Amino acid sequence: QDISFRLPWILNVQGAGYVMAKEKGFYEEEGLNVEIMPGGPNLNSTALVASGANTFGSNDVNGVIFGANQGMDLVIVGACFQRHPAGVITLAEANINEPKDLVGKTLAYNEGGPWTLTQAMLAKAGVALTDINLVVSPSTELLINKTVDAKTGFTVNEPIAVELAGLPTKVLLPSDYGVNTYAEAIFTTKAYAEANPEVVRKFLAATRKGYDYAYANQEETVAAVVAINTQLDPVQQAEQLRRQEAYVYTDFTKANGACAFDGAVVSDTMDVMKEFAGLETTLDPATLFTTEYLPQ
Amino acid sequence: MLLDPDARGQAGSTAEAIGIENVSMSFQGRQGPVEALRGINLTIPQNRFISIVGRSGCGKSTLLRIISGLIPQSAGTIRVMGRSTQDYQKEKKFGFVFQEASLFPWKTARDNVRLPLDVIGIGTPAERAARADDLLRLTRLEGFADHYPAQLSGGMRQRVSIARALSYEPEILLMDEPFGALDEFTRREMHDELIRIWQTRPVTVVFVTHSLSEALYLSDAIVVMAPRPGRIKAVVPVAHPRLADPDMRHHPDVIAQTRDLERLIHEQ
Amino acid sequence: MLLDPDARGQAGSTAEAIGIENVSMSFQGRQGPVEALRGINLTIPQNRFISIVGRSGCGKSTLLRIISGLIPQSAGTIRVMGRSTQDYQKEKKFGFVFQEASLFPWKTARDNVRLPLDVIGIGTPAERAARADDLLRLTRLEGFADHYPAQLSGGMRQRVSIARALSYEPEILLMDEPFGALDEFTRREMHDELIRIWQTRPVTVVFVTHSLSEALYLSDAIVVMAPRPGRIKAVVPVAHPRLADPDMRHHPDVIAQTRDLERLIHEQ
Amino acid sequence: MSSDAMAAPAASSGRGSAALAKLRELGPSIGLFLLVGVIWEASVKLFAVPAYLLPAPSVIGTRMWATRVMLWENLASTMTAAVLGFILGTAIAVGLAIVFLYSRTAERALFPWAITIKTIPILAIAPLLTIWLGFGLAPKVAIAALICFFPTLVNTVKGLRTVDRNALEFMAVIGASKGQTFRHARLFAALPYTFAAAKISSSAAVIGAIVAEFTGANLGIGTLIVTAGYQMDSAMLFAAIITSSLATIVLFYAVILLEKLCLYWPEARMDA
Amino acid sequence: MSSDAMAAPAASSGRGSAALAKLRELGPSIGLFLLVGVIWEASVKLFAVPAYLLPAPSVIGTRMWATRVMLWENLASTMTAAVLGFILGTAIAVGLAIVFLYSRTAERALFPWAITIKTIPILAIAPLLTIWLGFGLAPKVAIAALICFFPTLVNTVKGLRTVDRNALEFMAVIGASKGQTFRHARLFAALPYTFAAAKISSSAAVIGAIVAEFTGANLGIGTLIVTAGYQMDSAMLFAAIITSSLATIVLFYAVILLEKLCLYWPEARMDA
Ligand SMILES: Nc1ncnc2c1ncn2[C@@H]1O[C@H](COP(=O)(O)OP(=O)(O)OP(=O)(O)O)[C@@H](O)[C@H]1O
Ligand SMILES: Nc1ncnc2c1ncn2[C@@H]1O[C@H](COP(=O)(O)OP(=O)(O)OP(=O)(O)O)[C@@H](O)[C@H]1O
Ligand SMILES: Cc1ncc(C[n+]2csc(CCO)c2C)c(N)n1
Ligand SMILES: [Mg+2]
Ligand SMILES: [Mg+2]
Repeated sequence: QDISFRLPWILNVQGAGYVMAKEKGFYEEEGLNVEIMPGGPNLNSTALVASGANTFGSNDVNGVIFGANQGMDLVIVGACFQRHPAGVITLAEANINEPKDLVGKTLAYNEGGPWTLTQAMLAKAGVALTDINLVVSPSTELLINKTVDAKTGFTVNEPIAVELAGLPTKVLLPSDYGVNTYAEAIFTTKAYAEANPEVVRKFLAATRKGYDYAYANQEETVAAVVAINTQLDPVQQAEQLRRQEAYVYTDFTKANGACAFDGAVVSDTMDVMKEFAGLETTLDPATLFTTEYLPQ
Repeated sequence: MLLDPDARGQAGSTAEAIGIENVSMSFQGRQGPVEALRGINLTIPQNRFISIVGRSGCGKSTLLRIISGLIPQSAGTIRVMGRSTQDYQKEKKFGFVFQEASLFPWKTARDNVRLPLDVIGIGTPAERAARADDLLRLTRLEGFADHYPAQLSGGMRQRVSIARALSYEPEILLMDEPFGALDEFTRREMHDELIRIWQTRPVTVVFVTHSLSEALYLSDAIVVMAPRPGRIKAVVPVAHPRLADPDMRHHPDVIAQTRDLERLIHEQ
Repeated sequence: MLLDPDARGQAGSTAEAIGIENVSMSFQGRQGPVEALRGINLTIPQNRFISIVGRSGCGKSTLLRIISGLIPQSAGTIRVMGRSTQDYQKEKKFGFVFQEASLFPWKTARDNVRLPLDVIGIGTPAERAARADDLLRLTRLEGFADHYPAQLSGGMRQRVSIARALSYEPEILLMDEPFGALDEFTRREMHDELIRIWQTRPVTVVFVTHSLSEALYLSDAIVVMAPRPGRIKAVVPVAHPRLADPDMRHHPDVIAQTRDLERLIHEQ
Repeated sequence: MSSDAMAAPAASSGRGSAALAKLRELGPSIGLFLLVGVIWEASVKLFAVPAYLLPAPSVIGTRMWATRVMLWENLASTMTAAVLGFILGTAIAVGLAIVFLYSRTAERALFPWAITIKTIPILAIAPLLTIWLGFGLAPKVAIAALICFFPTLVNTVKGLRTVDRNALEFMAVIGASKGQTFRHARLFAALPYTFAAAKISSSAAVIGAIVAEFTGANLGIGTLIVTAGYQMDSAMLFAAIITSSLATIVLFYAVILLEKLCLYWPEARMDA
Repeated sequence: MSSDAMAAPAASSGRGSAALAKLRELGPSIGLFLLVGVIWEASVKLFAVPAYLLPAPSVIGTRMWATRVMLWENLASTMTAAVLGFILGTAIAVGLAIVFLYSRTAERALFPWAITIKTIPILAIAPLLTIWLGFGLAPKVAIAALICFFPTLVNTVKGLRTVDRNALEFMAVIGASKGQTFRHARLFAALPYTFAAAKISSSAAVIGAIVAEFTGANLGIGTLIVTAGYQMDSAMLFAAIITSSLATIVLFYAVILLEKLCLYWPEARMDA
């Protein structure tokens, strides 16, 4: 069975679980021939799956919601990043320990998931955006340069570079302030899932084994990932993989297995998106996911 | 107007080469139609050398372009060697030499000369090259077959242009101010060259110029045109026989005739 | 060589306008230096009309450009109205008319004529405009002051060019084949125009041409140059007085002199 | 007779009013635009193409109307940056061209840099620009200017050097200063070349501003495009692109109008 | 005398060997490149600018050497797409220009589309192109081609129409067919114009390919730039940009070489 899988980002340790499932022959054992394809800053894994170009994809759950809202026939079948690593990255010296410390500070943001979640966090913490000095830029360099005190971004990789530059960082995670959402989720089209329930099941089962193997054998995993994408820096990758572990393995997944989920937060996510990401929808959250293909 | 066949010592058949009857031409200009030619009647016998003179804008080029079939006349008929212009054009081709040699800068002298042979499809490629070399010899350009136009002087370019027009052996050679861009000295050399070539082969030449001395030096007869509307004012047989002696330019007969022609052109 | 001041009926001072002593010029060419001029000696008295003739490349333009100070000679000295070329250029300015009118297409006829006045800073703006209009009248272009060069015929453009050169009242007018681009009829009109203007004001004219008839018709004396290296072969006073009668072109004296000059130019 | 040579003479062309001629000229393009629109609409409807792959023109149009105020605000921001960048880039290019005119050494030293700049993918260095230039208008203007810069420089250098030699010699003969020669001769000789480049770079400037907005801005067509991408809202994406395209075409024609005003003398215009 | 007019005559220029002349020509640019490099290096060292903000040239150079194999592989991928796109875009532009030559209606209908395409920020539609065209070489080539297309079209149309009228009339007089007229006259008349555009679009093609790689690719300078951004690796970012710039300059000179071969006759070349 030939299957293609679209990553949400360039191939790096973020996709470690899939890479190791393939490397270690877990997909093959299930009779699946999986091609793992990289995404990029400008590539949309949801549209590629919806249009049939790829069988499975992974993306931020809010990406799947936006896609479904555009009429894509998508369904989430697994959620591997249980918490979202997006949030606010700050310089330690700015001494920002909770959202209200951002008042009067300069925060760089750019459009996208981290900004949506950050707005939700600030709202929950009762911090008005007008009390923060907001600038727009994706550049982490701004933080190193101390042009800004904080920026929105992905806390599993962006702080590494800042720290390698000799500047200790702190992060504010929306998930610590009651903003609950998955990050990376595995999805396919409803039509495909209904027609090929066994394939979906096998894919998820093998992927879980891949995740477990990857986080249990981090050195080997980094080596495998860097061997595929030689552009990557192994030191950085190892550190990122280490930081990711807490997002993949929560109490829930430790109990139910990697990528397992109950879908409870999908509805919360939609509420956040309605309020902070301009989502206008009449979608029923319950139609967006199913747990029926998860390995038992 | 019929050119007097015996106006000049030169022996020649009286058979008609070009017959122009009541030809008119008007262009669609910005401010209404421009009458470039009105009621042109002219018969040119075979193997004559005819010049057309007249002030700028009197329709000399237009007449030549109509004869050659480049543009269709608005009214009237033209016979060329007994055929219609279009038929003649298809079967036999005119020789045409333009003001400013208009060679193809990307072709060597030889390739420029053989271009019509290639296009028409005369002979084998080897024969065409040989014929081009013959013509370059005739026009005294032996050593320059592989030169590009930009590597030739103005006079040499004009000679290539003439060789090109002769390459497919036209019976009729139309020349539109071919020497206008040359300096006086080179021009005189070209005159003698042209007469030499014309004497070596039977060909009817229609030569447009605005230089009277050139017209008088070269032709059997001169057609004087007047502008607005373009029309034929007179057809004047050349009084004094042409010779390869440059001093002939200053013969009293020539001077008298120049004066007459000047008056003819200048009076409205 | 000193031009004979009495070669022609025209009364004129014998004071020197331009004195050229032993001037040589060589250019740095691709294949070594090109000797454009060698040992030129020439004295031109004031208010004469001098023509320079010779085959292409004999250094006519180069000589004119050296006189005007556009390029520095390699050797020798030049005096202009008793000064060095550079000083004269700074204080008085030459009048210069180029082949192909070389007007500024973005300026009207009037603005082209007043350009030198604006640049040199003569008079008030109103005076300059008035002076430009005067000169346009002199060159018979009354109605065309507000026309752009592209809206004028070749002859009219050349007249604007002459008006421009006269606007700052130069004592010396240098003209480099100014009528080369005109047809013969327009050219003759320009000849008569130029003579008329020259007669109305004291000015020394140095006129480059490759037309002998033009040189003979216009000048007091003709400087014949020869090429490789560019040098003066002869200075010939014009034998027959110039008149505004076009028939004078065919006067036997003129014809005889033409023949002599031709021989002079053609012999190496 | 071959009709190939007849393009130029255009003899005996039928008469017709100016309006009719205009229609004949615009007819095919309007016709094709309509045709493409109809086929697009019909095939989207017929094959039920999902909007995320290709929204129907009617959907895009409806969206443009519904969001017209927002489109307008964002467009204004982008076009402000684009026009400022266009003016700045053109001014620097013309200034540098003048420096090159009078200093061969400067030209030899700086021209390779101009070529090198042209080979840099601007998007790659856009994130660094906020560090160097700060936020807001400045980096947008800078990128728009950078993108306009090269063609205008090349063309203006060429234009300044193509002045008729006789014209320069005449200025020399009457003892004109460099400034006077420039003002009366070179400036006008260069204008047609500068405008030929300006026509090209006007659209490049808008794209430059949009690219700058991709990497960080709170207003502008670029942010609309980023947001539409984030929300996978193809109709909005197309609405934003069409809006900026229309504005770019307007800018293009504005430059052509300015050119007509500046190149007032006959036979001045070069066709781009 | 004003020296302003002296550019052209170049009288009495000092003698000197060809090598010396070449050195004088290249000297200033090499000198400035070295100077900028030294100042850059020194100020990075002096002010201890962190590599993340601006890496020193020595650091970039070391990195380029260390990663030369990877740089080469990625460059090869980008340049393959760029060159194919360049060839394709040029071919389509020339083909369309020929269509325009023989059909005014086609020109009137299609030319506004060509202008419209030029006003679209390609990056914005790149994600859609990947969906429409698939993954891998195709969208890279398509974007490179799209970006090359417009200037070549405009210039070739102009070139094909500028053939000397006398040349066309001569072809008509000898009864040449359209094909013959094209082959012997128009083709060569258009070539200098086409090459003038090709020189410009060669660098645009590389940038187009890189932009396409931004949207997701396995290999290519664009992916190096994205990865460098993701890892905050400024030295790698500069290494990638410098590598592609050098390759673009090589491509530029390759086109110039090809031009010299194609425009073999004297006085053929137009300076871009
Ligand atoms: N294609 C055209 N469209 C409109 N008018 C034209 C066209 N060709 C020529 N004319 C007009 O027809 C008249 C005759 O032009 P033609 O070129 O035949 O003159 P000519 O005698 O050859 O002049 P010249 O000596 O300047 O070459 C002129 O008034 C000219 O403006
Ligand atoms: N700038 C230059 N560099 C090198 N050689 C030059 C330059 N200007 C002129 N020459 C050479 O000097 C010689 C004289 O040229 P010049 O232009 O003075 O001749 P001319 O008599 O005016 O010719 P024409 O009648 O063709 O205008 C020629 O051999 C020419 O090639
Ligand atoms: C600058 C930057 N942008 C996006 C990502 C990709 N990424 C990292 S974590 C995450 C959420 C996982 O679902 C995603 C999409 C990145 N690494 N760095
Ligand atoms: Mg004519
Ligand atoms: Mg000369």
